[in-house]
Amino acid sequence: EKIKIGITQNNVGVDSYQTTYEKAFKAAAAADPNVDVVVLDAGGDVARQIAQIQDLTQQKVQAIIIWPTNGKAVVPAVRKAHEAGIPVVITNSNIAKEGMPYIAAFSGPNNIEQGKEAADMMCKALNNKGDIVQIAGKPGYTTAIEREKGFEDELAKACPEVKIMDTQPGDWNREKSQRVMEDFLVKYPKIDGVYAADDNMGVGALNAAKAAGRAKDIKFIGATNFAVGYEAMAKGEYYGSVYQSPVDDAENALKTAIDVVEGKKVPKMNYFKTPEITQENMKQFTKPVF
Amino acid sequence: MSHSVLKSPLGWLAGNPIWGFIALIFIFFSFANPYFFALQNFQNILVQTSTIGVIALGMTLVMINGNIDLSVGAVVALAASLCVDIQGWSLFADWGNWAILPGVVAALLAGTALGALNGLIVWKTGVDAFIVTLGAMLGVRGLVFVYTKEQSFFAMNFSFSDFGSSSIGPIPTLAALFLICTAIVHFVLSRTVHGRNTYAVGGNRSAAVNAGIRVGPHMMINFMIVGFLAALAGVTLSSQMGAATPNLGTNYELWVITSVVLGGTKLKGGAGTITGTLGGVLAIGILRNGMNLMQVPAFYVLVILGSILIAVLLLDKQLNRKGKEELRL
Amino acid sequence: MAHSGLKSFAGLMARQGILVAFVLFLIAFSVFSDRFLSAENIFSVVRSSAIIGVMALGVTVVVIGGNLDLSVGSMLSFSTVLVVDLHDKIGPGPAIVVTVLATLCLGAINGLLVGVARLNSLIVTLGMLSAIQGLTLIYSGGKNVDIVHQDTTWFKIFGRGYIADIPVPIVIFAICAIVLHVVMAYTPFGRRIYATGGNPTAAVFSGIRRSRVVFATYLISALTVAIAAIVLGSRVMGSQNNVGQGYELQVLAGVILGGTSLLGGSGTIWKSVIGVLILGFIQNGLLLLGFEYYVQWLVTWVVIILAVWLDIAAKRGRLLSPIA
Amino acid sequence: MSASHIPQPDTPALRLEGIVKTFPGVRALDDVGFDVRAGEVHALLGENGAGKSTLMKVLAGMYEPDEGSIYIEGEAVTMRSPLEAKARGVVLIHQELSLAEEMSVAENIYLGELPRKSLGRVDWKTLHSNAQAILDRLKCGFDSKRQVGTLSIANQQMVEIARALTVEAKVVVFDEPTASLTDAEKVVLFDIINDLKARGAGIVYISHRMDEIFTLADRISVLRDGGYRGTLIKSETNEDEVIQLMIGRALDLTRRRAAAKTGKVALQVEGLSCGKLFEDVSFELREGEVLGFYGLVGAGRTEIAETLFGLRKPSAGRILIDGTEVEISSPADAIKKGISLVPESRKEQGLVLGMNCRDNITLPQVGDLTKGPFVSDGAEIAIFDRYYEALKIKTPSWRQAVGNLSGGNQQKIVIGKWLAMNPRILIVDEPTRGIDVGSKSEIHDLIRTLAGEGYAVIVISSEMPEVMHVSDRIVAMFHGRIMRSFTTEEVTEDNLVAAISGIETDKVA
Ligand SMILES: Nc1ncnc2c1ncn2[C@@H]1O[C@H](COP(=O)(O)OP(=O)(O)OP(=O)(O)O)[C@@H](O)[C@H]1O
Ligand SMILES: Nc1ncnc2c1ncn2[C@@H]1O[C@H](COP(=O)(O)OP(=O)(O)OP(=O)(O)O)[C@@H](O)[C@H]1O
Ligand SMILES: [Mg+2]
Ligand SMILES: [Mg+2]
Repeated sequence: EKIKIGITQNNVGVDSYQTTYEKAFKAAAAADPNVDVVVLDAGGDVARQIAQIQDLTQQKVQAIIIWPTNGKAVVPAVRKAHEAGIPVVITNSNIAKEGMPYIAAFSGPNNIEQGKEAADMMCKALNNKGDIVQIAGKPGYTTAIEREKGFEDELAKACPEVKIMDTQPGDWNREKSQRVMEDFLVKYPKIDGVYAADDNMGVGALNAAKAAGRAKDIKFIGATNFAVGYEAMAKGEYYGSVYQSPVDDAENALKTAIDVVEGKKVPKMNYFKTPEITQENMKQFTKPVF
Repeated sequence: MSHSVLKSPLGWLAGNPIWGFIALIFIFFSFANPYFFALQNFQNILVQTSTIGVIALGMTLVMINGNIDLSVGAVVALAASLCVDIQGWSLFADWGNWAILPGVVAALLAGTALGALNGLIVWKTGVDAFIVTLGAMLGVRGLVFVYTKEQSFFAMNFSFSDFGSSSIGPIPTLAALFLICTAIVHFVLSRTVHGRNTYAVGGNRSAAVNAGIRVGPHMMINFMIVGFLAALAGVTLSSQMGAATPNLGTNYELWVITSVVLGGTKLKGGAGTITGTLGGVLAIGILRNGMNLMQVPAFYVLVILGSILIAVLLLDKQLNRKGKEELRL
Repeated sequence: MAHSGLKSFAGLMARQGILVAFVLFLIAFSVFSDRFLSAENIFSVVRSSAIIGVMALGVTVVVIGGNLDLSVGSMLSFSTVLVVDLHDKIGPGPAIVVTVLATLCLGAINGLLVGVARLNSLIVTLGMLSAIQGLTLIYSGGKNVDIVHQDTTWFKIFGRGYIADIPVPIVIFAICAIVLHVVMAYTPFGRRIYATGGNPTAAVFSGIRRSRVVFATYLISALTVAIAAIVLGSRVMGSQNNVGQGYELQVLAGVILGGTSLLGGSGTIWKSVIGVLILGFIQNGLLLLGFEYYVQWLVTWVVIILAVWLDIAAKRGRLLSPIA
Repeated sequence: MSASHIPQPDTPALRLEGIVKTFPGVRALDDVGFDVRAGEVHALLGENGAGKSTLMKVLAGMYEPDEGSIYIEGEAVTMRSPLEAKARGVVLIHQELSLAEEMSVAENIYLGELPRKSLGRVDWKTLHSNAQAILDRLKCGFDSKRQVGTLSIANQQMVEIARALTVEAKVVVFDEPTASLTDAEKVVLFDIINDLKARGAGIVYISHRMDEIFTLADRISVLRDGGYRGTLIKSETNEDEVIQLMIGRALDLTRRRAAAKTGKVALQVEGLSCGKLFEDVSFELREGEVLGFYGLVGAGRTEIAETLFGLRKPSAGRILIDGTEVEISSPADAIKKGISLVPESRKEQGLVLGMNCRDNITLPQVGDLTKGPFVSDGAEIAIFDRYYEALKIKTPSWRQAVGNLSGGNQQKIVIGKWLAMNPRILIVDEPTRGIDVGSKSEIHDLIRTLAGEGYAVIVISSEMPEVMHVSDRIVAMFHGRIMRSFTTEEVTEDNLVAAISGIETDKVA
């Protein structure tokens, strides 16, 4: 008898990370002869995700993995799945703390922690002093909110003399971020650093600064290291990022879910490592495939 | 829509091809997937379509009027946020389950008020509804973000989300609510003076004006109805989720309009029925549910939905051709 | 005196309301931000408006012809992914050719369905929006695409180059606007588009081949998308599958601000340019003034309604609509 | 306004005083005033664009006058909306049809005042019985539950008229009600008008047809160029005097036209059918000849014209131009083969209302009026000017949107547009619908002149005097078939009526 596990993902195709995650997830499932998976995608829509959780319950899967489109909004749905006797594993970005009693485990990176790491890098890059701007993710999404919060809190604590002059959303979109940065460059004659909530947007900001001839004066720090970010780092144009492998993320989630179904003991918060990556230590990491 | 002329079943189907299409996909999914044909799945489909469905009822009125409302998705988000946030205010802390009430009332009032605002602008300025509500679609979403400060809300009181998943006998409460709304709006549209005037205003606005129908207030009422129903959808959606996010309802306007048009309502106005709209809503709901159950990859779902939309339109055109003698325009 | 001054102002509003609004708007913002009217900023705004602007030109043509095109956003995603992906595979020249052809094919599908099969354009292009989005994802497998040697390819001129100190995207935008303006205002073809949009039946009775005209408008719209995609791809040197998501509405907002009627048969290309620039400057101006980004949506709401209202109020000679 | 107001027995039902209404660039009404007594039919006459419809729209609350006052039964009133006008007992039957096509006949008749039951429900029973009663009074042969869009234009016009009978109207305005009615329906309409009159309503009757006016009216008021020119009493005047007042000169309507010199056969139609619309239609048309098509509305004449113009695909039969068989696949194709069609419905088929006058006139040939790749402004304006003068089109300039012209002037634009194509074969479908007497006789002259120049012309008309006046031969149609064809010598009113009613047949068409 095979174990049947369902997953509803956030928004496949919106960026390479999620696409690679899905591929890795399917590959990992195919490699295990004992599991059968139902792979769904919420397309970024909370309501659709909740419908999918209902559909998965309807199909009587043995565990549901959820990549929340929104950490708060899925809590009641998670509770219901929990009450229906189906264990829930949250992947990639965590749900709000009110939902914690209803989940079997969380598997993924720590986005708040990532924001902190980025803040620490920023302090170091600027020698604890300077004026920076922030390009956030798509408004209203948990990952965006958590990274922003982690970054801002840590920055205020670690190096209060680094000031965030402005924050605007880049919607996880390189072109949008490029436009935002162009406006920043006009508005602020002096920008010492840019924090972007992912490398895709970070490189967009870098593009804009290069076009304005100001890239040399600015430190760029991103998150979720993308191939473009890795390359820019190799060229010395990009200061650093946070390394996060979607393959680790996916495999970790599947393994956690299997363990839960098989009744093994799993830690509730099952973080995988997301180390800092900078120009100095990048040799230790393979170039991301996405 | 001559209500008196009896049509043969086949003639009826030609006028409402969407129900034929529903039968087709229903049979297809029943055979193609073991989980499809199950009472609980039908309940799921009804609950899942109820959100889009409730809005589509109001949208049918507005579209028969010859107008359109693109702001409904944003109104859903605003209503959901208000509803979930307000019931958590400390002011109502000792109201128990009654604390939900002020949230719901505020949400419905806000939706109706925004509908009234849209209607008033369309009426007084004479600017096309598409433009007015395109603006409102951006603006109301802005309001949502101003109000929520980008935060999601989540209902501490689980009886709110329990309501969302409760049932009345075999019928889920939300589905029942949707069906009741459908019956009411159907009654209004087909039996009441306001409903018949809705056709008149959409069919020939200047004729309606000349006949002394107060077209402005009339259109405003329909905008208020769709605003109210969009807010209601926001409330039910948030009770399904027990939460609200500022991004809720994105693109709903597109799905709502799509279902209404699939149901045979003319974009130009003057023609359309609630039964047709119900068909359009169900068709999309069944398709989505069926494809989910069959695990059609997300990328292909987009292509399939898009193609089906166009295919139904083509089918409708074929069925309603007047024959070879038609003018070649 | 004051009265006649007021009258002539009303007359000016009636004819060029949008232009007047635009100038007033620029003045208002420049009072609050000294950087607003700097050459640097103006270039920056126009350059970043160029992509939406070029598409707005094509959509204006479609709307004048009496139809809508909501598929331009996802078509932009498709074309950008295609041109960027092919750039490294077959070289920039062939990539551009293939992309233009492929985009024209998508436009042709729109054109066939709306022009020849006479299906409703709102729904057809809505369906295409979804289908093309899926197509893009299937093509790319959901991954971002990037150009590897960004600094050495000549492809970079479209988005990053300058001609006589003017950014190339602006030059491309201007050329497209002039060409389409001339086509619409001074050629028989343009006249036929206006006639078809104004009254399709009368157009057919006048010997105009309506199907061809509508078909052609969608080809034009697709062509502008392809041009926008090349600029975008070159500007970003990479693409995401959803890069154009939601652009259709911004494009449409620009077209509407320019006073083009959604009923078809009326509108002007150069006014759409102004419409798009207004949106660009709102976004930029509010950012310079330090507002939250969502305030920009609220302002856009008010501006769209006010601008269109004033436009039609001036035309009908009274502020409020006569509807009871 | 005063509460103590007591209606005087001899106060007019309606009095208009010093009405002024201007549109941008046009003074449509300039100090117009006259009165209409209760129980009188008051005809309102004037050239196209004289301001008749505008005046009536002011009366019905659709336009706000710049100056002037309106008195109903001696009481000064302001009409701010159609609703208010209706409440004061003023009913206007529009020149242009104004119906909701998807709705039933009954709902259209009672539009805006559907009978109610509890819960805001429509009282269908009352609605249909009342509506049916009105339809019966109008001798309409269709059911009140019928969808309006499925009715013929003539029957739709009857629905429009039926609306006037729903209220006890004090003033009823008919704006060219007979433009698309058949003779039989006209008789019914006149009965109704006389009935209304007997009940004490004041009637304003606008028409361009002298015979109707002289049958119906008690008094006749004339407008010219937006100004009031005087009121004549029917019994004390005659057509010549009225026309003199209306157009400022005399008009010879009895003039006999020169006999046609016909040339070779330009168009030959053999056994043409299009489904059930018309069947087995054969005729030939020579150069220099005017062929009239007469028949009841719905007889299928328009459909024949549309088929010849490439708008319908024939199901059988052949069309020959200059002796060679042709297939006409589209209007563009027809135009290439030298055919022009002045269509039946100017608003739907003839004009792009939002476009200016010049662009409308040159639309079919804009592709040829080029200098290099661009449209030549000069060539276009030259064409506009030619027809502006030839047809005496009344417009402030060529820049005016066609939609702002009066009905008759719109029709002239359509005619000009097709004359400008210099066609070999010219088909005109109801060419003078809504055209004033002066222009009408000019258009008739024009048709004759064109024939004299060697054009082959088909005139479709529902007006017997018109067909008889301009045609060399007349084809009578009934139910999609040609019943008989007449030469000018043979034709009389009686045998023509007999033929189009299907009584008299003659297969040798
Ligand atoms: N909305 C409008 N805008 C501008 N001009 C108008 C408008 N309506 C009417 N006119 C002008 O007012 C004048 C009077 O028009 P009106 O329709 O009253 O003529 P009419 O006497 O009814 O003519 P017809 O016999 O052709 O129906 C015309 O010159 C017309 O062009
Ligand atoms: N009694 C009827 N019922 C339904 N449709 C009708 C009826 N009479 C006419 N029609 C249709 O209405 C349209 C316009 O009608 P209209 O009265 O002008 O007839 P027509 O065929 O043009 O007449 P004619 O050939 O005599 O000019 C035509 O398409 C005709 O087929
Ligand atoms: Mg008139
Ligand atoms: Mg006819």
